[in-house]
Amino acid sequence: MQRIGVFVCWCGSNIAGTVDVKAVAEALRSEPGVVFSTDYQYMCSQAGQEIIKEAIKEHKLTGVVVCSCSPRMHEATFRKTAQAAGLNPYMVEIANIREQCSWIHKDMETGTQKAIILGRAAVAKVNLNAPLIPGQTPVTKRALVIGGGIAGIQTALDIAEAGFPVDIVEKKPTIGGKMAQIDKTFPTLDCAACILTPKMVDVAQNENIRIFSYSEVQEVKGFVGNFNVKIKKKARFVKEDVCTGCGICTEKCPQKKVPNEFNLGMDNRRAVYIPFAQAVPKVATIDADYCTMLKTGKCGLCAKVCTAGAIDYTQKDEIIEEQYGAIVAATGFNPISLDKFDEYAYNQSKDVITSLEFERLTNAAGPTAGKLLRPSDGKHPHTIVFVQCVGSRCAACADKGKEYCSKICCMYTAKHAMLTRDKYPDTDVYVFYIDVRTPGKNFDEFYRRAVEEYGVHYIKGMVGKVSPQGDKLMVQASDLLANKQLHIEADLVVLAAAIEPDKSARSIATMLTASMDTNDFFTEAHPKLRPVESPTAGVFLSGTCQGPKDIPETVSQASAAAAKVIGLLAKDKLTSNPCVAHADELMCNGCSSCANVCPYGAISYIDKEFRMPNRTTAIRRVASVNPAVCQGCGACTVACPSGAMDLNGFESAQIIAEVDAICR
Amino acid sequence: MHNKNDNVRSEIIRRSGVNPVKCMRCGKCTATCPAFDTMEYHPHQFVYMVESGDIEPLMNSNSLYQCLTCFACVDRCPRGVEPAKLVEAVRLEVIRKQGANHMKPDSIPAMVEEDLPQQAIVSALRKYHK
Amino acid sequence: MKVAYFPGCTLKTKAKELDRYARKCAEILDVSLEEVEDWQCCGGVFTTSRDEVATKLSSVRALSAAKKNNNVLVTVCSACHNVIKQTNYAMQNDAEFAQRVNNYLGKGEEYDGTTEILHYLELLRDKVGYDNVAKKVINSLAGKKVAAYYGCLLLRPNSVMHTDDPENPTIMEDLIRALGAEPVIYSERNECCGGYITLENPEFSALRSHKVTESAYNSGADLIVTACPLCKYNLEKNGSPIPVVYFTELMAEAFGVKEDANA
Amino acid sequence: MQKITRENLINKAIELLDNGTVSRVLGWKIGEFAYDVTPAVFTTKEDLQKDFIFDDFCNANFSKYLIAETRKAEEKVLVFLKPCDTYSFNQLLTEHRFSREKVYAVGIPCEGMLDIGKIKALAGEGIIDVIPGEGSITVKNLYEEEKTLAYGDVLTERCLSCKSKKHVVYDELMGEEGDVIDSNRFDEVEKIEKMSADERFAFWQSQLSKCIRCNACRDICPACTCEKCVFDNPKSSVNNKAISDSFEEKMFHIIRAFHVAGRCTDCGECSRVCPQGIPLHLLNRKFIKDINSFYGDYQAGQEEGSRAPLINYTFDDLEPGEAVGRGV
Amino acid sequence: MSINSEYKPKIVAFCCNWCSYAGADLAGSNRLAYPENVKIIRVPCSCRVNPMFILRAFQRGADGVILCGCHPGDCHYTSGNYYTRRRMALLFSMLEYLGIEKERTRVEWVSAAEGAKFAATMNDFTQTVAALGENKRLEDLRCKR
Repeated sequence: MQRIGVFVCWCGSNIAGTVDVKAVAEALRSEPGVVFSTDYQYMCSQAGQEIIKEAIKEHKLTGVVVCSCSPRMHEATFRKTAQAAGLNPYMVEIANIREQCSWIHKDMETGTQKAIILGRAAVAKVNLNAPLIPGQTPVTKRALVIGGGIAGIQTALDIAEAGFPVDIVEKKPTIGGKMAQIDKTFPTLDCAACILTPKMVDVAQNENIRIFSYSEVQEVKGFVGNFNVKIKKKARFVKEDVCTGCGICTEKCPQKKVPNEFNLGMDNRRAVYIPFAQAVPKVATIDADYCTMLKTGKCGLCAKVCTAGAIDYTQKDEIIEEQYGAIVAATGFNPISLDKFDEYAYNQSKDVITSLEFERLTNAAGPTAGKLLRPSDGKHPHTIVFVQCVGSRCAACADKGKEYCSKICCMYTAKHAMLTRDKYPDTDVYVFYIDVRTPGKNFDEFYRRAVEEYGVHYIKGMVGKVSPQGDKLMVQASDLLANKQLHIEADLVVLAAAIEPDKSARSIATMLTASMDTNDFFTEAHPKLRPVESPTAGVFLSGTCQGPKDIPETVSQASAAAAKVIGLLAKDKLTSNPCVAHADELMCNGCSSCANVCPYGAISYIDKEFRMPNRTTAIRRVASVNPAVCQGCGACTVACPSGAMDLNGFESAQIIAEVDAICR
Repeated sequence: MHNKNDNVRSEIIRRSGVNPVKCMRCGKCTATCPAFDTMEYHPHQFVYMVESGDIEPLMNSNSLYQCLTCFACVDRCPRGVEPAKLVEAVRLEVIRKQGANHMKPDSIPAMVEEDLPQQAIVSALRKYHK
Repeated sequence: MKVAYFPGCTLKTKAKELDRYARKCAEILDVSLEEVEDWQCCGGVFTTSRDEVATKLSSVRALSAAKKNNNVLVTVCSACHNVIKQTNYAMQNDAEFAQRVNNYLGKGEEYDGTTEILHYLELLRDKVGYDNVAKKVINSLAGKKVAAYYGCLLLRPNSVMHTDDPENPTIMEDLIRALGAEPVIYSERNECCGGYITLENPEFSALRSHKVTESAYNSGADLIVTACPLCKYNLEKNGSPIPVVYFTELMAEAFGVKEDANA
Repeated sequence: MQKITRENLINKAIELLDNGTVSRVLGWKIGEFAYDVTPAVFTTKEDLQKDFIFDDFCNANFSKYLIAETRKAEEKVLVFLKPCDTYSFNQLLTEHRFSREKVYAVGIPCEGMLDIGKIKALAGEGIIDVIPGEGSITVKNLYEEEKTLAYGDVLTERCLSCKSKKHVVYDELMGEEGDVIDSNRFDEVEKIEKMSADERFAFWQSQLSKCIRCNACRDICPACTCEKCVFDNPKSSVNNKAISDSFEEKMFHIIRAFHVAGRCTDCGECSRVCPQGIPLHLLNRKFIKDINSFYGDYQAGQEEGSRAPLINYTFDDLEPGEAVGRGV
Repeated sequence: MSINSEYKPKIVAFCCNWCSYAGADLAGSNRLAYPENVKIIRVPCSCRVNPMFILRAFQRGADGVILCGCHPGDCHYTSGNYYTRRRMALLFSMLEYLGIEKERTRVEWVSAAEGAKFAATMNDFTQTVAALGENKRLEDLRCKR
């Protein structure tokens, strides 16, 4: 039986004005378990807290009920008070007799009666309270960043700068991501490589950062502060620590017909390659799908020319196991496939290209050395049509486009149009748009400059069909403001393809037990207040894996994620909220209902041996809640058919006791 | 303006099964329409004018009989609005009235050529005549 | 394989070749086309409005009749196919419409929407297989450059028809390839020929048809194939620079069953 | 179609015992009367030949028995499953209630089982034998009388509204595979839905007040496999075996139906075993019907590993307020 | 506004800690009155509410039970209220099937900013339940005083 003390607060006249506090204290004195009951003007004041402390000691109280303002206001205060007097803080319950009683009722009789019932419910609950002790877990002071694009790079640099070791896992042979493929950045028109590559070098030189390039995360176990991750380092058949990146092998390799993915297949590379000149790590990689030596055992030319002796045809995939305290997803994006949009003839003409391909065509390191030439015949295009929202804002059918706005297309198209007119003033440039969306610093000014200073023709309307005819592309479109149908003879059509999360994101989210939305973007713990955290503790989000965003936004989110990671790694131990779920193993069926509803992946299953009748034993599957991961929502407690799952601080029996007390 | 013709409007929406509010006004229907040049009101205008209840002009327009029912606007609309169905629903609103048939059976023989498949006659009659 | 077959009015009069060769080729491919008894005109064009019921009854009756033949109904005219398939879709997805239709039908005649409706091309691709079509070729059409003309009705609306990718279809090109000829891809192959507008506004349909034939011709085709009598009429009447034939004729030629002079 | 007989099953069981595939056989055993069949575990050929039975009264759904039986030994156990039993089998696998490797499941076709209650009502007491025939049965009683009853009149209620003759899981199938049936099983639920609130209350009051809380429905239910039932658990605050005037039994049956909602395979065992003849399956079917209409068709047990509707959601599910007052 | 008739229904309101309980606090801070018959029980999330609690309340003589949580999409725990929505839809439908007045149960989404909505909801719910009269169909007679 508990020994409960009841403390009724006047809150000046806030409560005492419509509640007879003395009568409440008196009435609650006769409730089961109550051994002491009093009232005071301001319980939250120093003097009020002293009354509680003294009563705890003097009456050997095991539980405390404070009838006062909302627990959202002073629950923490009174718990600290109790703790100071040697009582477990979770033995304190608040009856909210201000916000939910005195402030809404005018009549003393009514207010007093309700306050007594609310107090009674709190007493009934405390009778069933048990001391709770917050769990503590150590923190591994190392972070993992999945994805080595600008988001991953920025996050890793910021974490490393704070003094914590970071590993970047990148599935491609080099870090850099999409930004490395981009020519210039809006709205300042800096060269992307000029601002990105120094950062890539910083990453390479930072002692706190390790890069696992050409690698993939294979398995994630554990929880916040204690993740155990398996990373598969794919065989690149080149010893990373020996290769000097001189590139001689990539010049001598006789297999010249490999589509160059860095240039989106618009030119070819060799079977042994370094994706681009500023690659980090600057190490060659042999493409096993094309290498003659690996396929037939005949050739070996690269090994012969490599003076460093870095080529190793026998290399195998390697599994690295490492512990991390925090994981950042920075898995990035890709343009969608345009197979379902062939009214724009992307599959029918080489001169219909995506915006990312356009970036490569205008990049000095691209397939045309920066000259804007048509992929079909290498001629300079004189009329270029840009089409916006190809697959974005598309809600017609699920397997076609994306319902969301891809956010970046309006601005990069303005950039493309402007740069084209700047470099080739003899070119006519048309942009078909539904809306031009330019929220961002200096963004609208930039777009207006494209129109006003560079003479780009912006037409409100959409392209309906692109018909390749001879070496021309007949573009049929609407001009809604003029109420006309236009027919433009174009040389090049550039499609602003919607962007979507990288395909690897879903499997990574599954490994991390991080949730995703229907579009496969990672969901944040709170869309406004916790935008860089996943609901899964210890997992953070950086860049476009969370939603479409441009470079400045990506970088700021990347730094924000880093700040969160640093905050976590700076702790020696994690103290967790003790109001978490727990399973009674004797009652648990092991049915997985609880794990299925858990938004945090806090529940796992273990096989446990139980004693059965007649001195036999049986192994049963039972649920086990990781208190460091559980956030205490209670979804599992209702999903559990046997009632094995319960929630500390909000036990079923406690809630039923409150119900009974109220209905009495 | 939005209350005018409210009955006709809701009848057209019900009959066509089209929800014009889904339109984001990109104009792709009009961009893709092969009958653009013969139409006074274009597919996007049909959608917008039905949505805003401005249906009289559509009912009085010859555009109703120029739609080829080729469904290009239906297939290419990014929002699944299906403008062709609206054109049809407005047309029915007109030709279902007594004596309002756009094409009369007795006028057909003059139009028919020797090789014309009867498919064309039946289709036209279905479209223009009730 | 036994399937129900709906030829349609035009195939009995102006488009006899489409029908005749469809039957001949089916025989060679071991498909038995069982003509639906007492079929009536499909209506020529599908009225999209949900409250148009009476005009769709003949299609429903044809669908219902297919129950006797593996629940598969095959059409060869694009227009019939479009009308019947859209009607079937409405029967499956619009309960109110289906109920109204069934109220019209007699007791015991109710149709539940379970018939599979296939165009002859789909029958070849999905049931017979183009490999098997290729095996029956006697006169290879090698060297012939053939432009497939889809028009609208075979492909759209795609959410109902699901014949192929509506913007980049291959179902006819693959057949052309199977017959040994070389398909020509041209941009107007899925654009409208003008259709029934030809009755009221022949100038306009001439404009549309020109666009199509010109596009095919400029892409180097010697021949256009189609599955629709009205498309064929429009293209031919408006002076196609190259011949326009039904795809079944092309097949018959490759199978060696084409009668001379008639085509 | 080859009819499955007692001999077929015994031979199959002996074959599997002999070749070491299984060490035990879960089957039906003859009871005091012909119609009084009970589940039993057989371990020898002799026992099988002596006691194993297979007839029109082999109602019991064995799926639930596997939880306890598979824990007893490492070797496999043989189980015979009717189509409806296979759904329960799958559902229990989904919930990890026993190990698939420890069971050898043989699917057997089912043309419907008989309800001895109905037979007694038509043929009177004192039955000593029930002989199956073509489309009818012949009942013999103590007084050496014989009565012929039509099959359709004596089938159990659950068989009359059978949802499937298809086995959704098995290692081996005897006889021919059937199909999922377009059943009329929701008709009765609809009938109740169409009553006025007062009529519904009166209906259920009259039915549920018959409840004697014997727990037979719970004990037979293949979804009620909790290690410890909340109604037996003092910590749950709802444990209570006594019944009271108006609500206690409702609480029990509502909670029970809710606990199995989305997991109930509609096998109908609850109503079959109820000694008071309460149509308990109409509570479960109401949930199934609601789930189908609110969240799309879902059949528990159809597919192993499927996610039950109550542990799933979509962003645009209907609101609780929209779930009530629907055309009632 | 308060109910001045003699009969005062007992109302139990389960409120999630993050939205609805805060909404109730806001109603209090703004002095927006609602009947004293409403007693609030704080739960971390609406998904903590077991149908058993609701039945228990009725059994012990509550005349109406209302469950308040964050708006769908705003759940502090991201998905808790989606489960609530399904559970309660099925439970309420079942209660109706058993002939219990559907007006006695309600789910309402109330955000932390919707103090006025909270008060209005409670006023409306109390009036609705009061109009139904005492909860006879669900009450356990033994528990009556």
